[in-house]
Amino acid sequence: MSGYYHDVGSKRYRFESLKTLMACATPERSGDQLAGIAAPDSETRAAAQLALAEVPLSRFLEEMLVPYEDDEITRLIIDGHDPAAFARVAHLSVGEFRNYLLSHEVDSEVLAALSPGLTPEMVAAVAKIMRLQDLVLVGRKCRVVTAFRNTIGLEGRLSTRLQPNHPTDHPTGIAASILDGLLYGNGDAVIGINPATDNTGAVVTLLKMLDDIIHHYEIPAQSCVLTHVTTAIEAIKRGAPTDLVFQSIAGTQGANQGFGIDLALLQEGQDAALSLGRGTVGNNVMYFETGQGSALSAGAHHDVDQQTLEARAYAVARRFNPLLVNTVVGFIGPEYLFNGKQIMRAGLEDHLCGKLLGVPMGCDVCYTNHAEADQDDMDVLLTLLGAAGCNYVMGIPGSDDIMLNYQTTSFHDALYVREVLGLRAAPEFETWLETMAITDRHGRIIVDQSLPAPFAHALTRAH
Amino acid sequence: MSGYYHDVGSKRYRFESLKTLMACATPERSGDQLAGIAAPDSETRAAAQLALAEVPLSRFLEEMLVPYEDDEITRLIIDGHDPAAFARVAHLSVGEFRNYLLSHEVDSEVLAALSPGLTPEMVAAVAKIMRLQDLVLVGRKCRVVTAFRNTIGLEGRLSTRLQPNHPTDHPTGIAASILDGLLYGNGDAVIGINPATDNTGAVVTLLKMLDDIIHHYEIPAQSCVLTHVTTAIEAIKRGAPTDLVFQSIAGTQGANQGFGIDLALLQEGQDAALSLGRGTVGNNVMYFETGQGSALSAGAHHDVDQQTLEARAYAVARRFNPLLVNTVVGFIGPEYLFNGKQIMRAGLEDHLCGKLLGVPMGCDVCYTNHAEADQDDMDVLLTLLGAAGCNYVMGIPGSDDIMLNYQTTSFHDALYVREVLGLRAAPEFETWLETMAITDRHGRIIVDQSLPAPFAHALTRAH
Amino acid sequence: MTDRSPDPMKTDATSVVTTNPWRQLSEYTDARIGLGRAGGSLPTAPHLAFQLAHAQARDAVHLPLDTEQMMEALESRFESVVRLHSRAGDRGEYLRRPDLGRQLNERSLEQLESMNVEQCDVSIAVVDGLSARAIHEHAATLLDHLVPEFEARGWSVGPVSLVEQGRVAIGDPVGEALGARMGLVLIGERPGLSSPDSLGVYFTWGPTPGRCDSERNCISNVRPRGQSFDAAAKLILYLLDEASRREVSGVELKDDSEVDSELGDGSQGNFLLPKDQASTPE
Amino acid sequence: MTDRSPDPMKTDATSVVTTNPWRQLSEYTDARIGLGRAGGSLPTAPHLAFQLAHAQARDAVHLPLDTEQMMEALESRFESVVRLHSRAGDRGEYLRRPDLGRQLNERSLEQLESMNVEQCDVSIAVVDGLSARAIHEHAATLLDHLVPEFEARGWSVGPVSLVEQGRVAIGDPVGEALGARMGLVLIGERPGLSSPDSLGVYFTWGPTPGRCDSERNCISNVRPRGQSFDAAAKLILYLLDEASRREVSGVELKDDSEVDSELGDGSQGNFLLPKDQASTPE
Ligand code: B12
Ligand code: B12
Repeated sequence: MSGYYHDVGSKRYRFESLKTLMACATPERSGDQLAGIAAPDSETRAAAQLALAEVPLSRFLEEMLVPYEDDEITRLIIDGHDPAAFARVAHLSVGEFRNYLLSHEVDSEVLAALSPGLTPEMVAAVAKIMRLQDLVLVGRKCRVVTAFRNTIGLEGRLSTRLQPNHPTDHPTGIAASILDGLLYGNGDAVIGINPATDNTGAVVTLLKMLDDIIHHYEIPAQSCVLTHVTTAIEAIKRGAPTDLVFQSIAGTQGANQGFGIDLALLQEGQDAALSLGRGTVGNNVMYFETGQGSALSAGAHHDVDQQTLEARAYAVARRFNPLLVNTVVGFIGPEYLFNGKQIMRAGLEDHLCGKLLGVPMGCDVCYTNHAEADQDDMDVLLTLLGAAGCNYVMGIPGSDDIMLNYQTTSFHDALYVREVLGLRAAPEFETWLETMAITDRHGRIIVDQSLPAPFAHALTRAH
Repeated sequence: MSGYYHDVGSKRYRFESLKTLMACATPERSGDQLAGIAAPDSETRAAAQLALAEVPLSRFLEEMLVPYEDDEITRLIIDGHDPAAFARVAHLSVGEFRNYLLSHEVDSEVLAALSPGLTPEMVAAVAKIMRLQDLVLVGRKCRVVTAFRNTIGLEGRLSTRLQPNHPTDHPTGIAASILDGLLYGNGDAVIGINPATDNTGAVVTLLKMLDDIIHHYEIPAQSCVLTHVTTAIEAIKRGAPTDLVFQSIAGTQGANQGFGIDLALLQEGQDAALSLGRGTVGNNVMYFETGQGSALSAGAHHDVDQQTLEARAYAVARRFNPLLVNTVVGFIGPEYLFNGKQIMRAGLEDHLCGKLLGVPMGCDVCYTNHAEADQDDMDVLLTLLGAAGCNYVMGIPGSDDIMLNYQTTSFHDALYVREVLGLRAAPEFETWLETMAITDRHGRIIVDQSLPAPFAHALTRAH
Repeated sequence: MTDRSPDPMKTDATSVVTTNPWRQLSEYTDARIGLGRAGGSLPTAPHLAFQLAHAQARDAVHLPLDTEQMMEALESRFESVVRLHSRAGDRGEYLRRPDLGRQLNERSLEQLESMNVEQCDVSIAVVDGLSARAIHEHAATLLDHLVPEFEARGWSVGPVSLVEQGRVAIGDPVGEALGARMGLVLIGERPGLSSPDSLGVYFTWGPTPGRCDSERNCISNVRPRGQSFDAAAKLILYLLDEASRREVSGVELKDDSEVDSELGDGSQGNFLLPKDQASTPE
Repeated sequence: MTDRSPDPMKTDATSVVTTNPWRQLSEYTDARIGLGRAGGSLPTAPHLAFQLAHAQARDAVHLPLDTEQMMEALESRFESVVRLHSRAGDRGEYLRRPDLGRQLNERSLEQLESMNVEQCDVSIAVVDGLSARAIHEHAATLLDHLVPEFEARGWSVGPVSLVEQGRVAIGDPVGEALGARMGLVLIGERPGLSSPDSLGVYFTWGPTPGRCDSERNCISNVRPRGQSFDAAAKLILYLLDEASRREVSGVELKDDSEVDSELGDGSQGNFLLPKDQASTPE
């Protein structure tokens, strides 16, 4: 049988399979500990990283971590692999690949050309042996640009999803949060509601409401109701004005089963959305969310570490040319990412892996109240993601999602990171913000007591 | 007696003095726990922050945290306070002061004019109620520019101290590290050796060697041997070519006594250095290092929290118009800053407090092997400090100080943060780097197998 | 500042804070809207209010289930109530080991077996989950809305279980041991910053260990400032009725009940749109 | 890659890494110079070597003092050896509570008292500090360089203490209990990435609790790849001789000994300067 090892002094560390090696090479993470596959101590981890650095990238095309026969995502990855694109790096080991990615010669174009040749396992492997600064440096070289009613992911831009959730899907409550977000310059990635219920009629109502708002204010942005893909398909059948179809996805067939989906169903969702032809500047119609730990949570992780499985979810995503993909990195809880430190690293790994695979990555910079994390940790991750060229983050009133019960980035947070790193909103949306006198030409908010006329008018209707 | 309180529901949190209130309002920190003055739980901490936000800034001129009678630093702070400069914010509470600092109207000029009116306790207080993003946002608005043989602290610049330490002060070993650093574009803040011994003769030899190197290669930079100020004074007496006089300083008279210094001795040091008139573009001749925990370590902390005492050290520093001041933030160990999270926050607090007080802050982004921290944590702090406009960081071969036994930022790290945030070296040094063909005009290192002539030549002498 | 009472909003009274006129809309939502800004940043008062809320929410996670009070409340309502425990020993283990929170410990399994319940229509598990407060405050009320309706339908309700340190899937072994056709779990959702008391209800047709989440339905955010007990109860009954008919639950059982009145009510509808354009249900 | 032996430097063999010709200078220093670069970043091989070294250095902090071996080594050299312990119970407490590491526990105080040593010239404390390895590997050797010289000067050497979980200042109560004129502490310095075995020596005139660090002198980095035992011993003797004469230690007792030969030797001097300009001591 094949095996991997590294000698430290007189001690030989052995790893029986690529899957074990990958798990042991992963920086400390509660989810892998929960799965019983994490490195037992830091010397073992360092040895695994040294051994992993020696593994040729081509090895990942030979030794599957999740069996080809059992898993449609493995089949998607292998059958869809582009050997021509891969040729450029086919001779490299994981360690050499890291050097290659960091070298000045490798720029956005090179990386874009390379991406069809990369598999999730390869990018997961190289991320494991990277420091945070590497994740940032390489991440910012990747550009994945998508478009629907505006253009997302351009260099020097950072968009936000306006997330106006409400525990009863109350229209006035939702509208209040939308107003708040728009007047704080948020919403260019999408105005996206997580509905509290799974009721199809309610979903249709919300879709109609968002569509009306976008058209009434002529906002160059798209909307989404983040319901299950089956509900979205049903809503489209009922004639709901649907911009984007949403779905949570994971990196194994089994985990997706747990979500009640498979590739065929996602295809159906994409076809349904495309059939409406609602995009103006582009036709990326899918919105996916992911997050380390979901496969293990569904008991469908095949003893593969959660970071690798997360990268596999991006292979699912890229199949459907999504407008938006984001890792909801601290969303589930401490059983998968214990504290701020683990959340930060996971967020940056996910961003890099998604981008290398050609996926338009955003990140829900977030945490729950049962995790060991706080606002300071979020400031760190947000700043680093901004530096890493992340496509978008969430925006919510005062960081508090009153329906999903977790904390994510606020509208103000987006202003912070744009200010500090000189980032701007999507170009079409930026123009709208200026026209509406919400921001000045530096992108700073200028709204004060007297609101832009259409919104001032709206406010009078609230009573 | 006076007192402070905040009500949470039906519970009243009481804080008997400003000093208790300040300690309880400090984010979790092992040093304050060691001192027995930290908030017992997070609700108490939040209550203390709410109460502290209500305290008028002027209160800090009335209620001393360290008694005026007992402590020459308190006297320095109070006697040197500039009421005219303070007038602008005299009516504000700590919480309002935070808002003021964040407002768009308050820019570099306003802050520079304000600084003589601020006391360490005021800036420590406002830092306590700030999130990391606030520390970054306000930090980057402050500009403290100093000069000797080059200009440090200009906007968009980040300098480095080249730190070529060696456990026996071996000249060849030290020279090897200097070569390494220069060819990686480091050293504009200072080429500064911590000598392993305290021997005056050795210190003189090292000073002469650094002076020779700087003149031979015409490097627009300054040198320093970080010995005790008394040794430096003695060396100057013996005619050693001394650019900067170094000293570790702390925030109480007692702690400085533990370091074997007082204000008079520092004055003597500054006078000695100034007498040499060696600066070309400026005459800032002092180099100070500080770090949270040193006062407690000396048992001279007066039950004041370590972040406040650290800010008081900057009051000592600003008295002597230093070229460089840096907080050696993770240097001492886990008893004062337990893990990466505490180190990060302390680094950003210190940077902000120093800058607000008008001190040219750098930061030794570092950790020891007995702390819970790693390279990822350093990447975070380095990136955030870069965003916050920090004047300089350390640069050492491969992050490993083989004499002081700790890890700080490497030469490569400086390249990372310059690349990602578009920062550049001090202008005079930047020109030198380009002239020597060490960097291209984007500041990227271009040195490969063939070295710049003078250094290629030197290398032949090494054998 | 000697002993004077602090007023949290006072901090922002100064001119450097830009307030937001739409703050008034907060009567329609608990979302933290209209907080104003200092530059582009959160002003001090809402920032510190957040810090306090976070400290409190973290405490809420660790509040233990008051089993005495809850046993009393349940026993006063139901003939047969049983107190169970997952395999997760304490809160620390519970947080790190959700797998253990999904299984009953030995003793609990024995207890259930010793009850000798061959079968029943509905098994009900009341589970602390991540918020004991949700259980303390809302579980009994919701059951009062539900159980009479179950009985009206002639369904037999198994012994009611009160489970400590449990996850959603713990309803599966409970339901199986009681031979239940349908399993209902009332569980404390993770506490939010503004909602420490949110109750989730999960419904599974044919509960048995191994069921996955796509085979369940969920009614979430049940609490006074979220889904009302009335609306939640209606929806649960709708789902159970449909499930009884079609013998499935989960993604195959879509919620196609009439939309809850709140959403469809044009009069309190969406002020962002002119009245004639305000959304109404299809 | 089935079972082939990995070569750590091979990773960088590819053209994307720029190597540094001055790497050869690493024969003069353990500093991590000439590591090369990938773009502007650390190449994979030195990056991962660092990660491994960090894992090992962290372990070094937690390596316990081998008291048996050390007691043997000391007892074979000295008449009177005593095993003491600070007030810090274990490593976790030691790391968080330096105050406890500066004090002797009750038992240790009693032990010292029961020895009935009225006074002595030099008290010697061998203390684990942050690196037991430094003590295991170098303490005895350094003492072999020192003690004969002390005896040659006619100084009485008190019982030698071996102290667990101690800090530098623990030499003060030890010295006081033994009525020592001069206190010497040999202590494990915090382990560096490339120096897990560094010994520090601290000298205090008139050791007694309450002394501050400015009243001590320090000789640091004593280890084979740092200050040689010989050089360190010479310096220590210089300081003790001067102290005996002037009755002080610390900042008032400057090290004005002849510069250690290494520094002054022009021949192996500084290659950065032309030979005629190479630094020589004043
Ligand atoms: C955490 C969470 C998740 C996690 C669950 C993983 C995990 N290990 O915790 C992830 C991110 C994977 C997730 C995914 C989805 N979720 Co979810 N989730 C939540 C959340 C925020 C908290 C749940 C909680 O506190 N549970 C209590 C703890 C103590 O129990 P637990 O055993 O640890 O948690 C289990 C359940 O929460 C369950 N679960 C999570 N989501 C859902 C959704 C459904 C429909 C079901 C049946 C079960 C389920 O998964 C966990 C593991 O078994 C709730 C919102 C809320 N306020 O409650 C939404 C919520 C329950 N989820 C929701 C939805 C829609 C989904 C998705 C269907 C989204 C999609 N389009 O794909 C998917 C699919 C879930 C599935 N497996 O079938 C809705 C349900 C709406 C409804 N009334 O049906 C909610 C209310 C949020 C919302 N409005 O969007 N979710
Ligand atoms: C940590 C440290 C400090 C910390 C000490 C605080 C603390 N709580 O640990 C701080 C940053 C405050 C510090 C300050 C200084 N230090 Co110092 N420090 C060290 C370091 C890196 C590690 C020491 C160690 O591991 N000790 C072992 C642990 C187990 O013992 P401990 O009881 O926890 O530590 C005590 C001693 O380390 C002592 N201490 C620390 N530095 C010094 C310096 C002198 C001269 C003395 C007598 C004692 C002393 O302070 C600690 C608390 O009591 C060493 C380098 C090394 N490789 O050892 C330099 C080192 C000992 N320090 C040195 C110097 C020069 C200084 C300063 C004099 C610098 C200055 N110009 O002001 C000041 C003053 C110190 C004083 N109090 O008098 C030199 C000593 C050179 C020499 N041969 O005399 C060293 C060798 C490094 C160097 N070459 O620059 N230092």
